Amino acid sequence: MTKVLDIRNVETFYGAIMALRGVSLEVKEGEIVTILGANGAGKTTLMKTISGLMDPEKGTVEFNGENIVGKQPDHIVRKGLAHVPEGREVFPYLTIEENLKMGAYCRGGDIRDDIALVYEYFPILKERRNQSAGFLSGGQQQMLAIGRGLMAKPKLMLLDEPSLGLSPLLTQEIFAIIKRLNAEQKVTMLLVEQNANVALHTAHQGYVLEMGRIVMAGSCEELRKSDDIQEFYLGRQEETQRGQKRWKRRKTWR
Amino acid sequence: MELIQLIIGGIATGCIYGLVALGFVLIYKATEGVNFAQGDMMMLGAFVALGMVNSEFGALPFIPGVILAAIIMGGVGYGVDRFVVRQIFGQPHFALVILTIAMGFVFRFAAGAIWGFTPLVLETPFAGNTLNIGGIIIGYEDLTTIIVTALLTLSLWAFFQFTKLGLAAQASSQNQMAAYIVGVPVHRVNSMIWALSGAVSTIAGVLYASKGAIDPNIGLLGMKAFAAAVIGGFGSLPGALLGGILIGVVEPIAARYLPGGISQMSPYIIMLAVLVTRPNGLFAQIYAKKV
Amino acid sequence: EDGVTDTEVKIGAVHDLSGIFAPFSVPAVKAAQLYFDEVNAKGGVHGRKITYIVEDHGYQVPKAVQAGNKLINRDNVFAMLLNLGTPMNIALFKMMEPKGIPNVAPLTSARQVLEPPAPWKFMTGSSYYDGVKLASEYLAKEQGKKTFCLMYLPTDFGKEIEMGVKDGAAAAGAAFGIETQHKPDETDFSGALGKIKEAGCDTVATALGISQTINVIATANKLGVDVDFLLSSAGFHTVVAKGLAAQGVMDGVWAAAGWLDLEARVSNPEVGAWVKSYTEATGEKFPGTGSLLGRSAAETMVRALEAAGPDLTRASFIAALENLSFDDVIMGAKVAYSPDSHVGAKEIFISKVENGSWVLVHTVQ
Amino acid sequence: MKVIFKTSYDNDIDLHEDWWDRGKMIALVAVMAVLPFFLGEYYMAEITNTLIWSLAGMGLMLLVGHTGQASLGHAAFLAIGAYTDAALMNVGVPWLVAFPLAGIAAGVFGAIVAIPAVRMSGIYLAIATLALFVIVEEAIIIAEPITGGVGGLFAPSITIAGIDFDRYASLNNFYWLCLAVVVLVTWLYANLMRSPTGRSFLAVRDSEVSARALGINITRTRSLAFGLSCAMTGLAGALMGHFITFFNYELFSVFISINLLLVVTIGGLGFIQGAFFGAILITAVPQLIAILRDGAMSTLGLDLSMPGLDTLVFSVILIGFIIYEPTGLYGRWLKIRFWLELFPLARRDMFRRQKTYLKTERMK
Amino acid sequence: MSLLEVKDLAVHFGGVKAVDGVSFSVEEGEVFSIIGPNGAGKSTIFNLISRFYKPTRGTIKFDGRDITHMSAHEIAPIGIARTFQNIELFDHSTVLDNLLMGRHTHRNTNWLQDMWFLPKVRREEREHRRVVEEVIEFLELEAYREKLIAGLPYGVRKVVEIGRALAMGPKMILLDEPASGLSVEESQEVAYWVEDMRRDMGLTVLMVEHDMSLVNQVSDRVLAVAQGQPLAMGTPAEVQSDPQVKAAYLGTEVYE
Ligand SMILES: Nc1ncnc2c1ncn2[C@@H]1O[C@H](COP(=O)(O)OP(=O)(O)OP(=O)(O)O)[C@@H](O)[C@H]1O
Ligand SMILES: Nc1ncnc2c1ncn2[C@@H]1O[C@H](COP(=O)(O)OP(=O)(O)OP(=O)(O)O)[C@@H](O)[C@H]1O
Ligand SMILES: CC(C)C[C@H](N)C(=O)O
Ligand SMILES: [Mg+2]
Ligand SMILES: [Mg+2]
Repeated sequence: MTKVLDIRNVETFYGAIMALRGVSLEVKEGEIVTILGANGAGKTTLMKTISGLMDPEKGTVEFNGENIVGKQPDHIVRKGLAHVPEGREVFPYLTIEENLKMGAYCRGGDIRDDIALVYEYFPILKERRNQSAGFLSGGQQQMLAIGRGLMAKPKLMLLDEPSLGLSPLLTQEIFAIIKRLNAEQKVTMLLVEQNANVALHTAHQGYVLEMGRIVMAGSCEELRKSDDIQEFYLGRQEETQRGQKRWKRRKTWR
Repeated sequence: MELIQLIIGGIATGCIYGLVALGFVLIYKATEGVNFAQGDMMMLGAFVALGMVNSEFGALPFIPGVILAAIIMGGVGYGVDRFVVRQIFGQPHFALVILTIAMGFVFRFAAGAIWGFTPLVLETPFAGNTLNIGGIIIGYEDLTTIIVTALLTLSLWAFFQFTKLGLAAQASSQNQMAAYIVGVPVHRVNSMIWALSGAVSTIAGVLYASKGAIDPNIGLLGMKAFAAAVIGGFGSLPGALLGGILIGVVEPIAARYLPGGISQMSPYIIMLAVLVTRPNGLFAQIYAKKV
Repeated sequence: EDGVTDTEVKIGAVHDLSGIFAPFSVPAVKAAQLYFDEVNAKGGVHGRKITYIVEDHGYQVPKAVQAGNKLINRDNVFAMLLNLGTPMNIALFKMMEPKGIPNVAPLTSARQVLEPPAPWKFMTGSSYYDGVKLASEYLAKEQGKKTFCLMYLPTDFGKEIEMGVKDGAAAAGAAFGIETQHKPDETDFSGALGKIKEAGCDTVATALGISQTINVIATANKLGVDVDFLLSSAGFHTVVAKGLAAQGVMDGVWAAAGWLDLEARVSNPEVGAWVKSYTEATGEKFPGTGSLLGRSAAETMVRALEAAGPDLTRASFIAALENLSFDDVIMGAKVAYSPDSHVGAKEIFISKVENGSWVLVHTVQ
Repeated sequence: MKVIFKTSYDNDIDLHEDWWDRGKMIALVAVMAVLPFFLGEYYMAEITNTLIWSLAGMGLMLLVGHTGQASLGHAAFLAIGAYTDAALMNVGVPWLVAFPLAGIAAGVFGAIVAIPAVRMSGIYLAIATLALFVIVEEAIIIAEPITGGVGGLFAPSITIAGIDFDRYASLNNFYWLCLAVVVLVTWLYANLMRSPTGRSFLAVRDSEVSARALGINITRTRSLAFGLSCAMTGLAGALMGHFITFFNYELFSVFISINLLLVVTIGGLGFIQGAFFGAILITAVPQLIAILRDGAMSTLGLDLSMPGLDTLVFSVILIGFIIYEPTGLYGRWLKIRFWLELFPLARRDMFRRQKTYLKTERMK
Repeated sequence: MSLLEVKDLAVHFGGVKAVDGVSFSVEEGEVFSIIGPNGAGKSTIFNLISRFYKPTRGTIKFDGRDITHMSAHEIAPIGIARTFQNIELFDHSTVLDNLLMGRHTHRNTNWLQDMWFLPKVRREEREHRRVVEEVIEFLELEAYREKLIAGLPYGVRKVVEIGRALAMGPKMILLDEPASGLSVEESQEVAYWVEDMRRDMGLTVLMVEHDMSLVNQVSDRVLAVAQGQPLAMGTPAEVQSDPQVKAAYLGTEVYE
């Protein structure tokens, strides 16, 4: 399998704050790779660095063999990458349909079928197709953001917390869609998810990002078995009564 | 009768305000920034056109001269965005206000240095010709102004409504990050809109020049055009035109029928009245945030 | 004395080089500077080169005060020449008064710059007031005009002209109709013209910007408002005649000024040479009001410095200026100061537009 | 790098974190106070002017920088201050009474105007205040008996307890007077910003939705900010009147409003200090350019007397500043200070700007 | 008498019936959760209670008072605090200042007193600060006290929002998806906090949440809504076993 994405030693700053401290990871074609990590670990920063929304200070990001560091995001997107960002980021004054059309901005040709497909996934969007996206509920906007990402028909999809604010039912559906796209259309996925349980069941490979560094990597099966993962990401409870003593076990990799 | 005459003249003047206002709105629609040098771009456009057309300068025929001027000003607009405005991409909008105020000074200096400060008269084919329709006298330049403005507003409106680029421009203004990640080359789209705005201000400048003489200070008109855009609800193309016409019509009517001091203030009073009743202008797309 | 050495004399000025009155200031400064350059090239005045320090205030009073502060307290200029703007001039007076810095040929319209009279206050030309007053008298008496109206900007310049027309009309027994106020950024005058038509005026004095003046007259012509226009020296500009011709207005426009239109006089070798050197140096098409005033003021300054002798002090300079009298060829007018009169040129020329040119019709002393 | 051990909440509540900071501020004021003993008339006049502009700048800063309301009409409030002060003094009211009244008059007028204006925001408010400015300008011309109309009026000179504070006759006294006013107003302003009132201003600026959820009455808060801002500007106007001594309506042009806007933005929106930085920039840099130009001419023989070149250079400098530091001089100053504090540890690229993106501000 | 009584509440936006006849009441000291599919109208119910939206019909009573027609800024003083689903913080202020802004309803000084910073102002400031520090300690925000919101990760911001609402010292707190975007570990903490709010602070909690384990853990009663209409109400277990709720909202958990 060829590497779609090959990240080497990336360091990204917010002014003086170092958010990524030398991250390396790779995504092979046809894989679903997930990145786990606590709050503020730098997952969003990593995604933005890949899609060119932020410039790393050091390191290389190779997408299909081309080093894309320093390229404008639109250039990278045109190469076949779609980024579904954290916090939805829809176009509030455009209608839902226009938002979806914007998703296919880089792609010529007939997009009607694809819009129909998105509507099939998320029927509520069809109902509201001519309404401004700004009025949608949080979860509906999330559906729209994902739908917009799908419209690009990308080779590689970056999904930053796709289940944020979605109902349990929809979360299941989203992950089913992700799996289906991966299986049927060979879309490679890089997935950041707080719902580690689902993520680790959906993805093939996983990385754990903490404080801007990769602290653990492996296949999802391996990761699921790790104690640390179980404790901190899967919410395995020591047998305590509800509301009783809450002590924390220290993470072993620090 | 006289009233109709006044209204028609007012509409023509208002169309010029409207045209300059269109320049404001274009840039606002694509970036949500306000270009305080819009009036000065109109001034520069008028001078460039004069440089093309007038016998002592370029001596080109009128229409090709104006088209060439519009193209040159498009280039100026593009350059301004490419080399200056882009440097502050993503920064708060206030930065652009200051940047463009300063740029206005630069434009005025440039015009003064190239064409001098003595007023100059653009040689137009319509100067002095009038049309008499049942006692109502319409200058050719007024007629041209009205027609050109209507066509321009319509086509710009269609551009934003129906073209992919127009949609992309609006998207960029609403969320630059999202626009980038769907593949809109936001930088380039912005530059293109600035270029368009430069061309539109040239047309406005030419039509303005056809009514009198021009000097580097005519950019002052930008303030009124700004008011026009605001009345219409910044960001609405038809609104800008309507706002311009409203001011344009109120002015002469007030000057005709109201005592001195008041007629001076009338456009501003009307504007305040509009804003007090509709704080976001007539057609603004502003909603309360959904939380 | 301040600003004077054996090799140099410093003259200061505050100007609007970037604001709404730049069309006056810039040509004036250029013309004055050119003249000084010429004089300096010939060795200066009594061996002193003239340094003309010009500060920009952009027609903002606070900046003018700063500029004056620099010129007076830092550069220690000997005199001020061509300060532009009434409020700017007056705001600087208090700073100039203790040192008695001569204020020569201020570029303003208001007679306020001579008030209260002081030895160091001078003014070039007859004021707008005198010009317009005499011209309205002439129009009433000789051209049979009966009712005067006025379109003006509410500035000191406008007020000056307002007084001029009213007094002139009254003196000649003509009536004064109505006046309409305007703004510098106004572009549609059809309403005001309607009012004027209704008032039955046959002559309209204007105190507006140059573009506005052209616009008003052209609009009147277009709408068939049959009136004559009387412009002050601020509107007495070759471009006005040309611009009006382009709009099809060939007559019915009068102007009162302290000088003659250049166009007709370029045949005069001295005038021709100046026009040529000015247009070459500046790239402008033709010298305008500002350049004329600048050139004339510079000449006045140089002549006064010369007359003051090698031992230059403010007292000797003022004495020399008070006795200065010469024919200003470029203006086509006589300039004469005296201890009683700190106003230089007193002649008024009344000209008329004829087919795109100004033609002199009358001279009043 | 300085480490502060905070031992009580007062460390945060006080204006200065510790005595070192407080000492620096006291030293600054002390140096300002003794300046007249060292500097000549030219510099004293310039510094006085800068102080007055800082005061006016603070007025606009409260509005634009701290409550997020734009104004293109603040020259109107300068005018109201200047005319009220001069008119009251002309009928014999002593300066000590006339001056605060000038501030109050401008403030009350501002607060009244604010009632309809608070529903507007951004450019809409900017243009509405511009309209207001035009109306005030017209009113000045019409109210000739009070304002001298087009002709203008002279500001009477100030005497307090027999001591002369005239701008020309005793410039140093006038300077000290301005300094005292500016120090007092700055202190009051700083107090306001560390109190609940100041926080409610910031709340309204940053998120109206949250502000309402926190129980902040947006209309009241904005009107209050408007009124206070106008009052400060009015005080500055009164001083400006005395400084310039003669004025008519043309002093208060829209360009003055624009200059004030430059002061607050270039200085640094949202920082009181920004008003001072901005005022220094707007008053000193043009002078500096002029002086350098003269210097270049006399020493290098360069002729830079092209009309308008000074203003061009100033504009280009403005453009440079904005590009270099879009968030204002004070922001840059903070960075420089931080860098110095860290000194050997600081990285050069520490303040490299990361790409930033804007979102629509049409949703409030 | 219940603390909050909502009767037949409805709001329509054009053709969209966002909320359409919802009634429920919340007892003092109760944790009451609202669940439902996306777009069911949960946030809208919150917006109606905090008076951001005007109801088309229905009444809202809080503490015996009819608040249906109050202004939005009058809601906080009577003791209702809320958080926002999409995070609405003051981005250019520090965490500390954000929390202090939460104290607005407890200020007793006016701007004139503030301007001169009278001793009373200082006393009050100390008191506000003390309360805020308690909140900081409770939510373990010490590390972020002086940080600007703009530079904080999503998860921390969510917590600051809760903190700001707590700083208001309310009787009832409305939490709109407090745990969305939080990791399992962090949502567990939210669960503890909610319990403490109820137990130690005596607060009434009204919560919207999609994380069912959190809902189960803390709620006394749950209301399920769909398309603006109530679907089921009862204990967490009851509601979750409701077939309609299952079909519209829960689906089938497939993992573990
Ligand atoms: N605009 C910013 N300015 C300064 N620092 C920032 C900024 N945005 C993020 N950071 C810092 O960068 C680090 C990484 O943030 P990032 O948003 O990538 O985290 P994350 O892993 O996505 O967290 P979450 O799960 O909460 O979304 C954080 O520690 C945060 O403090
Ligand atoms: N201001 C508004 N204008 C128009 N429609 C609105 C408005 N506010 C809400 N809606 C509509 O009302 C419905 C309910 O929205 P609401 O935000 O309450 O959903 P929700 O239950 O909170 O969903 P989620 O779980 O996704 O946050 C949505 O369909 C939304 O589009
Ligand atoms: C014609 C202009 C030079 C007159 C100007 N209005 C002034 O105040 O002096
Ligand atoms: Mg994140
Ligand atoms: Mg919601």
